[in-house]
Amino acid sequence: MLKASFSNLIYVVSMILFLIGFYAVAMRPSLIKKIIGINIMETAIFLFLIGIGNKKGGASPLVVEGIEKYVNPFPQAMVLMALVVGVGTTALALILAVRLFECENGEKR
Amino acid sequence: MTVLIILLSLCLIILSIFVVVSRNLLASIILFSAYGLIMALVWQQLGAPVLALAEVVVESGIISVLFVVSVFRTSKDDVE
Amino acid sequence: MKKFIVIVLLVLVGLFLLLAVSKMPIMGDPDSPTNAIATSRYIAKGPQETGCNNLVSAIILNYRVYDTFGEITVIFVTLTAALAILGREKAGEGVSPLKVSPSPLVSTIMIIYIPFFIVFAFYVAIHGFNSIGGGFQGGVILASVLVIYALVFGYDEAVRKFPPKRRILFEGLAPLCFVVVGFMSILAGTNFLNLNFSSVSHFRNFLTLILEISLGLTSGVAIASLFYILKKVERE
Amino acid sequence: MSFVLHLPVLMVAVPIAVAVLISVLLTFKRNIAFVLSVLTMIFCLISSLFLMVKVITEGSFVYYVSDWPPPWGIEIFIDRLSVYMLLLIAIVGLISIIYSELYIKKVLDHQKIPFYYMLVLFLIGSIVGFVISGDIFNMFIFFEILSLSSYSLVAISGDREALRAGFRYLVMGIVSSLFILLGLGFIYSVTGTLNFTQIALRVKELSDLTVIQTGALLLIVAFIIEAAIFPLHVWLPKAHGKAPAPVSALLSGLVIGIGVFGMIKVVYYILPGVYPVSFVVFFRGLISVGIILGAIFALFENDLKILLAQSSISQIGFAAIGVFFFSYSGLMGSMLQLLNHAFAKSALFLGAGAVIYKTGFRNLDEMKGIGKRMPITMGFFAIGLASIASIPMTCGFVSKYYLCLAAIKQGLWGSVGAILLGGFLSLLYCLRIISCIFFEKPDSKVEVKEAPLKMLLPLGVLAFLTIFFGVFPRAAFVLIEPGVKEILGFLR
Repeated sequence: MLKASFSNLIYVVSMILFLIGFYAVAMRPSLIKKIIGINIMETAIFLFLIGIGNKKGGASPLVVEGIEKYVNPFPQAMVLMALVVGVGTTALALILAVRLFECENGEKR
Repeated sequence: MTVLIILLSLCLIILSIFVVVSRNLLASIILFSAYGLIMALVWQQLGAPVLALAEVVVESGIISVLFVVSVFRTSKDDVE
Repeated sequence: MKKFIVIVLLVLVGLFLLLAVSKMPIMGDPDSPTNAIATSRYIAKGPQETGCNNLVSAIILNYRVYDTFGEITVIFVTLTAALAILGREKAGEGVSPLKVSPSPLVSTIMIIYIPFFIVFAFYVAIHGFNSIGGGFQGGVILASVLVIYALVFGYDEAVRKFPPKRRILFEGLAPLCFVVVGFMSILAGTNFLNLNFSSVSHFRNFLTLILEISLGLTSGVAIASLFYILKKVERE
Repeated sequence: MSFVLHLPVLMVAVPIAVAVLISVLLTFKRNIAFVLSVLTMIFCLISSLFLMVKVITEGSFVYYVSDWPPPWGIEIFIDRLSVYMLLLIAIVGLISIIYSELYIKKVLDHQKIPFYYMLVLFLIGSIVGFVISGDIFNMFIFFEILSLSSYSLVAISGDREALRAGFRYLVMGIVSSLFILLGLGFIYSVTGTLNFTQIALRVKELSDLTVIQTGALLLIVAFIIEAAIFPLHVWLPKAHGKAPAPVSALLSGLVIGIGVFGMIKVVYYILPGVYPVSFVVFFRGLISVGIILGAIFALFENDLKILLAQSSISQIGFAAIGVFFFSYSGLMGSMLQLLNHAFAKSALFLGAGAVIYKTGFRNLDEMKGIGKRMPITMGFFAIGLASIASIPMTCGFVSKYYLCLAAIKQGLWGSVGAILLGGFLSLLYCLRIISCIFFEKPDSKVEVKEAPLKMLLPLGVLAFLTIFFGVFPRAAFVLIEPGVKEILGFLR
């Protein structure tokens, strides 16, 4: 198990980052901190997906004459789309947090 | 597995711990944007330069700006 | 007590995930199922079938363009939610005018640079066909131009320069473009969002270009709008 | 009939496109939003009827978006079960939009109204996209749209409680969608594809199932959060209780049902037969606890809408437990319960909304004897309650009968006990509400009249449907039975 984990180091790192983000979401009382935790979890998963798409000795997926071996572009496409989705969720979370903060502190709307 | 990736991932873990435990919101946001930058480097090393560009632009650019704006808005100090 | 439970839970979940990770195929193995399937089409035929040498763009703008439609809708939904919850900003209603007028050095340099920034944003967006770049990345650069403008010249000035009335069309551009292209492909007798419905390959490239640019414009302007909405602070 | 093939994808694209159009047209004409959304929903209803006819006569079909075949492109998968869900979505969506017109004008600011309709349209479009999708990543994207619009609909009124509920819902929901993404990564890493049928094919060739099981477990946990099943239900009561009434009807009737449908997708379509027995027993145990706890919470709740939300936790548990019986009657009961919950719970929330619209009362002890003042509204409300309490001749009775049957057949006495106890407790809290609104002496000072016709009509339709499918369960069987048999075929 240890040997397999070492060759899959990127996966292990992404899982650790995922857990750190999860800790922030579950434990930190500050709303902004929770949102940062969500972002850390998100990037950890993206790292995981990119690791899955990796290929030893593969070039990045930009087709050039003369190169035959490319890394798998599909996880990268997934990550790009999920990244955009992540921007949306983060922005919405911030909007709700800001509005909630203003309501709790009794400011006028 | 190159040494560079191992070093960068160590950096990532340390930075993310600092981001989570830091008491100062602004500091943790700035650390978070550094985290995004290093994450982009790792992605570039793994053969995803397109995503690295997106990550730099998004994580260290726009998301940090949004975070900073909302932190200023939720603290009562004058913004400008 | 809660902390203890959460940490125990985290350790359990972590061990579980690590167990799963250790059973996964070795990273970077060229013969793993993921690489085998992707190589057989995306890499082998991608450039001919889609006209994009950048395979990531090939997937998000042709093979799985339906997902991209959903993705850009997410940004629009966020914007709608922001408008519903915080409301649209108006010029002059926001923060009190800048206490310090922008330094002439900074503002002059910005005025010179901004056109180049915008050109760079479009360059990145269009360059996504063949090399590093893509509509979304270009769009975010465009958004950062609008953000920098607001930071340098003051919020009110930025809102006056780019009023909501002008932004509103760009904000909804991409979802509408996707649906219109989808209808076109249905009318041409193929399935929804098939960009290859015409036998002329230039037409396919033209459609891809339109989708790419609309993606960039929408994501850029919508994210900038989100920034403007978040930045708005009501007068007391 | 070839245009029918395109209808499912148009049911996704048209609501989204109309919502975007509303934002553009807003500058010219402000009150166009309601008309456009009703027209869109009528389009959805008609196309779901067309699809129903097509699928019942000719069988299920697949549709390749962009014409790329499965491992590379996105597949849309329309079988009898998803068509049935589409019909539910179209009916409940149309009814709550029609109901919204008056209610929303009263509770929301003037300038928020168009955005409300846009968000509802996004919600409907994304639910449709989620239900018909045949690809996990596509499912994830639509799940995101769905959840983003639900968070913002919960928080739209902008008062503190609603915002707090919305934020909590958002944190839980984002974590659940990240679980989907992570699980999808695990599944992708060993199968190399995200298409349902392709995954099911490739899983059979695998020797080691650990990775696949992890992926499946993560997906199921994500849908457990979305369906609000026991330990992860904490977001639901406040979120559904504080949202505007038509939104609560949509969220309670459809969105948590969609969580259950997602579980059905994972368990039966994507990864059939990879679950060890301990998984299944564990999930059944959790759901049983949820059924009983939700009903107990509802028994002691005073705020009517929060009470209804608590009862949703219990009722959706009935739908979810049927998924884990892996048998014909279990699934039948589960699907019937989804139908029952969609109609009856929406009727209840709309009825509670009518009371709030007319009087502003939220608490049960303020509503003493209100049934005498607004008899028609409360009559429809009582029909919904009867169905939740599984009185014979209503839809709720049929579904719970089937669930009980399935549990007894397999000798799962714990589940039988949970179902019976949960049913009994539901009867108790329904009786409590009925006795409060009908048999207590009304407060003579309050003058209340019947709700306006525009609100009564949607309520009446829902109540009629609840009774109709209870008296003639055969009508529902025609829709459900072939679908259930079809997906049980995947298990073998």
